[in-house]
Amino acid sequence: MSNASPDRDGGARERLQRWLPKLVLSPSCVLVLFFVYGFIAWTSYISFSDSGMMPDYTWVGLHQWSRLWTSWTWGIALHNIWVFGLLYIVSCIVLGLLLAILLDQRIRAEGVLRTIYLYPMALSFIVTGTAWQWFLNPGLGLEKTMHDLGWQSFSFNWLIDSDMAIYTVIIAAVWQATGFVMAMFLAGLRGIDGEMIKAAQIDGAPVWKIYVRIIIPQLRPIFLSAVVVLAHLAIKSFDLIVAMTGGGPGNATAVPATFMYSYAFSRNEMGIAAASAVFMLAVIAALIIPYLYSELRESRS
Amino acid sequence: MSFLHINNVHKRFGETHVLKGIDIAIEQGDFLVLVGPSGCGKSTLLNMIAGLDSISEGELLLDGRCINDLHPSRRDIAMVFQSYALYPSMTVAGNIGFGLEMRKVPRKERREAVDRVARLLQIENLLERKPGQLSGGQRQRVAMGRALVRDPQLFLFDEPLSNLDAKLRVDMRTEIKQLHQRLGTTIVYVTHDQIEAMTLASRIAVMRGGELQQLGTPQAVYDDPNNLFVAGFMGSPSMNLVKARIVEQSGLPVAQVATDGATLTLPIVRDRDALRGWCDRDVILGLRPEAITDPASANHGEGNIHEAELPVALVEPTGADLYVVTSLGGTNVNARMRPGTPLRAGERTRFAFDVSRMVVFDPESEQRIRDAYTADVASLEATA
Amino acid sequence: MSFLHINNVHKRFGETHVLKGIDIAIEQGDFLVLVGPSGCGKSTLLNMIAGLDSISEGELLLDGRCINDLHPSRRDIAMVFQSYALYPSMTVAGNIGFGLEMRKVPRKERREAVDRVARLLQIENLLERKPGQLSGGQRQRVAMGRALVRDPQLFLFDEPLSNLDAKLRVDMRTEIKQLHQRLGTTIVYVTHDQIEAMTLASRIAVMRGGELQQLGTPQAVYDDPNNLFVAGFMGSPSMNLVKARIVEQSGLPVAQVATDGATLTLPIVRDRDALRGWCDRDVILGLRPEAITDPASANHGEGNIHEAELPVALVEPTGADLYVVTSLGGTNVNARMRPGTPLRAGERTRFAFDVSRMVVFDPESEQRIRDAYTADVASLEATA
Amino acid sequence: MSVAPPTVRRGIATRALLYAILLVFAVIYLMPLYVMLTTSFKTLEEIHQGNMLALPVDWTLAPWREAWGSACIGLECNGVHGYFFNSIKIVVPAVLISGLLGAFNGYVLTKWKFRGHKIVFGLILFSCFIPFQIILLPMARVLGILHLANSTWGLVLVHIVYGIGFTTLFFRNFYASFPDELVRAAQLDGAGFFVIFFRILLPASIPIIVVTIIWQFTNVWNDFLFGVSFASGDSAPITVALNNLVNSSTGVKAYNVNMAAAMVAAVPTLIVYILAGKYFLRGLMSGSVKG
Amino acid sequence: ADTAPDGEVEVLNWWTSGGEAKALGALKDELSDQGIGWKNMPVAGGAGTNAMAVLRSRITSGNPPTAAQVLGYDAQDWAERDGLSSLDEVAKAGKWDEVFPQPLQQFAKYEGHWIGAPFEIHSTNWVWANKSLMDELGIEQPKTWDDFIASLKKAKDAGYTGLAYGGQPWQDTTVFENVVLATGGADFYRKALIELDPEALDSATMTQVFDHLRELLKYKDDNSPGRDWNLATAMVINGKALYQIMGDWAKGEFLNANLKPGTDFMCFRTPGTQDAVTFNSDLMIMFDTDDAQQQQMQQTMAKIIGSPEFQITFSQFKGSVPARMDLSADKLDACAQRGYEQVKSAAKNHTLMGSMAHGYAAPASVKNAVFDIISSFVNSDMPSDVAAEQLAAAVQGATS
Ligand SMILES: Nc1ncnc2c1ncn2[C@@H]1O[C@H](COP(=O)(O)OP(=O)(O)OP(=O)(O)O)[C@@H](O)[C@H]1O
Ligand SMILES: Nc1ncnc2c1ncn2[C@@H]1O[C@H](COP(=O)(O)OP(=O)(O)OP(=O)(O)O)[C@@H](O)[C@H]1O
Ligand SMILES: [Mg+2]
Ligand SMILES: [Mg+2]
Repeated sequence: MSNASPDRDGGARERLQRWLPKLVLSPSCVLVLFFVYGFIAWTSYISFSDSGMMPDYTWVGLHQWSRLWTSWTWGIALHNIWVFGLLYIVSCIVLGLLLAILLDQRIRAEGVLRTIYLYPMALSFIVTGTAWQWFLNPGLGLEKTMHDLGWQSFSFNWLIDSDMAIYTVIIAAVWQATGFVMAMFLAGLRGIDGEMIKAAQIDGAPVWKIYVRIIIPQLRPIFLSAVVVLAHLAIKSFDLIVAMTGGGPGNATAVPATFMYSYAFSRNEMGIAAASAVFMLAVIAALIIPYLYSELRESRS
Repeated sequence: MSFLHINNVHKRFGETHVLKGIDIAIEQGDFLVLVGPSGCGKSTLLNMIAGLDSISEGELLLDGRCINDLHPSRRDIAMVFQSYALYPSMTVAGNIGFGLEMRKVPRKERREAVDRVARLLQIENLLERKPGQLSGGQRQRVAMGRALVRDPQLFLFDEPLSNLDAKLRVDMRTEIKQLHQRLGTTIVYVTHDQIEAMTLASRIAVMRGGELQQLGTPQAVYDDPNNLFVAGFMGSPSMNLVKARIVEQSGLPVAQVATDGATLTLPIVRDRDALRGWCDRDVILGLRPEAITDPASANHGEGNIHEAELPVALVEPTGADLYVVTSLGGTNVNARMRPGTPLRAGERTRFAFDVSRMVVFDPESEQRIRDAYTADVASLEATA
Repeated sequence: MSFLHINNVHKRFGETHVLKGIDIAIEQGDFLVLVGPSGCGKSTLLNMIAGLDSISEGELLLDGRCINDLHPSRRDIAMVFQSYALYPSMTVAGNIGFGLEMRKVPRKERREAVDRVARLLQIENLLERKPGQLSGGQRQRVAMGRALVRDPQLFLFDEPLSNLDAKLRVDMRTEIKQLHQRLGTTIVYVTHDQIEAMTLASRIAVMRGGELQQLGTPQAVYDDPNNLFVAGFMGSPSMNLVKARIVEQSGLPVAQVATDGATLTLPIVRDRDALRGWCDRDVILGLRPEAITDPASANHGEGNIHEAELPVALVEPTGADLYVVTSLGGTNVNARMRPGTPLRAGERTRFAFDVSRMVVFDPESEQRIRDAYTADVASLEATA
Repeated sequence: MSVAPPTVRRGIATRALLYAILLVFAVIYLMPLYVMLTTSFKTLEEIHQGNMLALPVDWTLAPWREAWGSACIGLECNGVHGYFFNSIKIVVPAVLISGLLGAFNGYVLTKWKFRGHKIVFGLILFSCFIPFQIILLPMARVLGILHLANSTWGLVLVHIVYGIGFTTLFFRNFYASFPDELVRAAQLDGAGFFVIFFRILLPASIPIIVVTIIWQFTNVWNDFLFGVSFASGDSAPITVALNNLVNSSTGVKAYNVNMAAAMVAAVPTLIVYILAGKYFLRGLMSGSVKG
Repeated sequence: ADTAPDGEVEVLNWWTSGGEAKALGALKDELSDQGIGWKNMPVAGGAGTNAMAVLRSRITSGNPPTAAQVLGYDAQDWAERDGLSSLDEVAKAGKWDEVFPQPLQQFAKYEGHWIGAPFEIHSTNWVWANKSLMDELGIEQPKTWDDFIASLKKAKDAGYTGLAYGGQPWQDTTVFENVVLATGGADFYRKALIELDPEALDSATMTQVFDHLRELLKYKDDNSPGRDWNLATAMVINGKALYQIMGDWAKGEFLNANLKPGTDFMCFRTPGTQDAVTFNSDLMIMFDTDDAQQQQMQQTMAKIIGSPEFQITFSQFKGSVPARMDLSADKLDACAQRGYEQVKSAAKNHTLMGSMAHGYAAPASVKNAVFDIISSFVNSDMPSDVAAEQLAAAVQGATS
């Protein structure tokens, strides 16, 4: 609706009423403009400055950026986030969809199962990272347990294998987010027109074909939302890596978020850190802005 | 042996008994319309015919063969849904051809079949569009096309026109009627719309609370309702139902209706024999609005017209007609008069009652009071 | 000075010009119905009257006072919405009393006013329920109650019945009509429903694309449409619009219509003077379905009946009537006949045309071709 | 909705397989929680000797008591309980205020639209997606200027600022499905901006309020980065204390105490999820997270 | 520090393991004897990274703690920002210029002014050994690198873990710098890791260093990645592993476990590094404040830290040796006594050199660049010559 109640002759109270909506919105706007966009601007500036241990406003142009791109760890971090992001998003979506479909078959204990799949979302990785680290540690956790149980040849040492460590992080991350993705898909499945499935049954499609040809294509908006949410979680994943591997073994599990943190706070390279942060933001923006744009356009019609 | 035979079919969802023994038989080429209030079980019955709901009790025979346990895709039945249920991610051609594809019809044949149906429905130019890009009427056609392409033995329609606006609904109705005349397929059709039911059906089944109330031709259901429910349900504006008392006058039963002050006496023409037994008992008279008119419009040729002067309570011109409301037996009664009749609320005017169309009901059992003869004819007609 | 005067009102939403100079004036006690296709600006106009949308240009006078800039709550106007817009978390009593509460009416008085309205609408027993626990019809009543309780100068209704099923709609329509007669308030009412518009209105305003097409009594709009749009829009089934040619025969203009093979000649009765100037030019004839009947039903008393034998394309019985479709001037034409007329598609039968009800349009401008005299009468009527 | 037609008798085998798969996943999902829980009830010897997956032989509450009241964090040995209450002091106002602001924003952005409302919404929404490392230092400076550094109130402010995006999104999507006519009717009834909000919209917003509370509660409670950066020391939230506790080791890691402390940190969010989880799904269905 | 209430000092630290905490407790006790309270502010985890982040956040917010524990170049960096209190008065009174060794003063003084109070001197070139295991396997204390490797092999063959190893970058680098010193000698160490000479970094010697490191790594167990140093120490204590190469803070863990140096465990300089000492030292820096009481307490704290008694007490708990060179070692245990003498002589011979792993050889950016390469080398099968090349490049990148 529009900002109705045109009122030129009315008293101050009515004039106030007219301004109230904007007045009420303004604190949030001010907060966001300052604390988000102001800070982004500040960080962008820092990425062009000579900041080391503390901010320093001397302009050095692209110096920090070129150092960022020649940095060896940054290469690893980028590679990792790429592997991590891709596998994380794909696994969460595949598993989430699978669980949602299975749960959608008039399951008796659906409520309980749903809660079980969803609960990891409730826990911080500062909490579960410890458990995962222990669980996946070959000397202490799963591998030892299997050996104790008599399965001597069992081997699962990814956590300490620098080539595989990133995958253990993915396992934990997938464990945490699948439930959420499942809930999104479940909500989507519940929204599908039952008549359409009846139509497909009459058309003679077997169950799997109904899913593949009819239902899953209709969940497209949910796929999109899930990808956006997961991508942003992936890029922001910090607690997870810190709690599980601390970026190690070596730098094997460094990602941009840990890179930025370590450059800013332990390497006294705030300029590079800012550049990496701005780069992360740019990547997120490239992902999110088209999505936001389409979402907002949609709501117009 | 009838073509589709619904034989004492029951449906229970857990505790709730939704269909309580439905018996309907129709012939090949029939157009059966199911009507009834919301929740009376129309869609459930349709789903059971399609095989989408299981049958709790009873038997479903198609062409003499019991299909109770046949998979929906093997029943040779096509269905058109209220929401059309088009597959949003496929093109129109894909939608129409999907059933054939699932039946492993070769691509070329499929293409031909789709083209043929598209031509029939005049949607050739839409074949490459997605359903999202179609208007309501076009979607409806695609949904029909999906059913037609398979050339099934039986078509099921579940309120296929209710999502269209009034004008389009009238057009599509005519199209369905013509399609039925042309193809001669058997159709079971659910609708809420009176006019749709009356104009399309060769048989109407009126349902209520999981029970069949009446099965017959549209005219029989309209003119010869079995009970108060059917009488009140069919027709818009609905039949006037007026409390009256049967008394004997000069050896014949007549109906006496209280009006303001006076008593209106209406002669009994139909079901006279049965009503003889009802003397000095209360009954309910049923008179369609179009059977109460201004004297000039009355059907003096065939009808049996009885005139009376009554006060006008309300005048409702619809353009095509003028509905005049008066009060009879304590209830408002609608009379349909020629538009332009100069009347105002509060005036008195002459009403012409076509008593040959009057039907009488037992207020207790709510059943029609009928001569044995007409009852026979009605049931004969119903199974004809 | 009229009671509500909408004076050359415009509305723009940014670039889009939604209302393009609407002029409507109604008297106290009038029942103005706005009709028009979806998106023509009916709701926008209503919202502007209520003060919920600002007025881009023009003036809105209520009882002689310009209310352009008055806050909605101070306009003394009540509105009933299509969705009813009941406050979901308040009881029925709370909903009805909310407006009074906001106006600081003491609790006791409020309670009394709510009770009075509840009695009027027969919803006393629902007062403690939440809207979620009500049926559609009950919600509608509560919405009405909310408007009534404030006893405003003007009521606005935006499609208040469109969410109800057919039967309930008819009942509520009658109730609104009676309420209007009893209370004598002024009402502006938006609807899509033909019958609702015709039966309720004392004035109908037909709109299209933000412009007023015709304002007049229901009968005037129905029988005397200003242009092709109004003719086609009002009435269901809609007016038959047939291509024809005016020729002179024995000094009088007649209309010639092509039928299969032969030519049907219809005498011109209305607007004869204006049509003299149209000899040998193409026009469009407008004939309501009820003006084409079987000879027996024709209005021989007042009408000017012209008979012709034509083939039957389709027969659609609705119970109350029998619609017979034939072809005239290349288009399907609906005729309304008495039910039970024994006709089948393919036969030929006699049709009676009431040419006194025939109207003629210019195919180019789509405007009515009218005698100066009748045009005067129409405009006179409209502002009466 | 079931996808197989009822006329096809679904084999018991298929059904069993279905449940089996679901159960296997359930077990995998519960494993870390199970390990944490059982470990927190074991003695240290048992942890070192026994199987990680075995149930405790001697159930002991000592690790919980220690974690709550006497475990050493740095030089202080008072357990995590103080930090637990810090977290509560942060979570309650942060959730309430960010929720209220989000509700107001959603209300204005759907029911009192103005030119450019979409841009404003887009700007607010984008703030959900920024990587938080980017704002640590400028935020620290601002908190210092506001004299909120190193206090729970500073963290409250931070969580409000970065929670607004999501709360606004939730309420906006929810209120978008409310008919505008509701607001119009109330205006005609003479209700003003706040009356409409508090009397009409807010009482009808329970589902989305639950979703917002769950979401914000989880995020704020589980936050580590802001907590460690802006509120070290006595005003630290439980996650920071937990991290300090886990990393304060004396030769052997007291896994049981660590796990008990982790459980203490996890219990509130777990309870919220278990109690209100079904509203979460309902909220998702109402489209609140879709955008 | 405007949030620290009256009479309390707030000291940012990451001393959270057993010996560390006890040593810090000594300071707390001393302070409380003087009526000064202690406000807890530990920031554990991330090997001090979190602590540095917090410190930065506190400084940025204009709300620094009273004092903070920092290492080497970090102290210089903070001093450069001109935000530290001068400790000159205390230093003058305590004659700090004379009693603290020159290499340490480089870090504790900035532009001639004292800005940090050194707690202790740790040396990082120590090997810690399980005595009973040595006896069991018949191992004598190795004198040369080859002996060292041979003894490791013996342990491995007997089914023990040779080298208890914590797989974190700073631990990797600690071992690495030991190998550098053992392989290349003190001059090479200085050239490569302190002067950061590119030629030394990418030299044949460096390749050999990596070869040695690779050989050494054969004797660690597979589960080392991510392991905390004290857990590795525990392996030696428990007799699961033979040696650990670690700074002398590891001794605190042995002592905590009631083991006796010489009888239960052995400590000796990493074979090949006997003549030199790589050190690090915790410095307490004090932040500028206008609060007179705080200033007073800062001075008091500095005085306590620099005092002979505290230096001894602290080192007893922490396992280190006093930073002052003028004390008697009587109260220290056998290992520390030996270590103290070695530090003293190394200070004289100019072989007391900063540890790379602890920020006493190069600034943080370089240190971490080195960490990157060493950790990668440890955790992959990178060839030695490539590692040397990478190391030079990384250092080059970090100093540009
Ligand atoms: N799966 C089900 N479980 C329980 N009850 C059901 C189920 N499906 C339908 N019903 C009930 O069966 C009754 C009949 O439903 P049905 O959909 O057949 O009615 P309908 O006549 O088609 O109504 P409408 O005209 O509103 O479409 C209703 O009372 C409904 O509540
Ligand atoms: N806030 C708005 N901004 C822009 N255009 C609007 C706005 N509100 C309405 N319109 C446009 O104004 C036109 C008239 O809308 P309105 O709602 O008055 O139509 P209507 O006649 O009530 O239609 P319906 O019968 O469908 O209710 C439509 O084309 C609509 O798109
Ligand atoms: Mg139905
Ligand atoms: Mg409208």
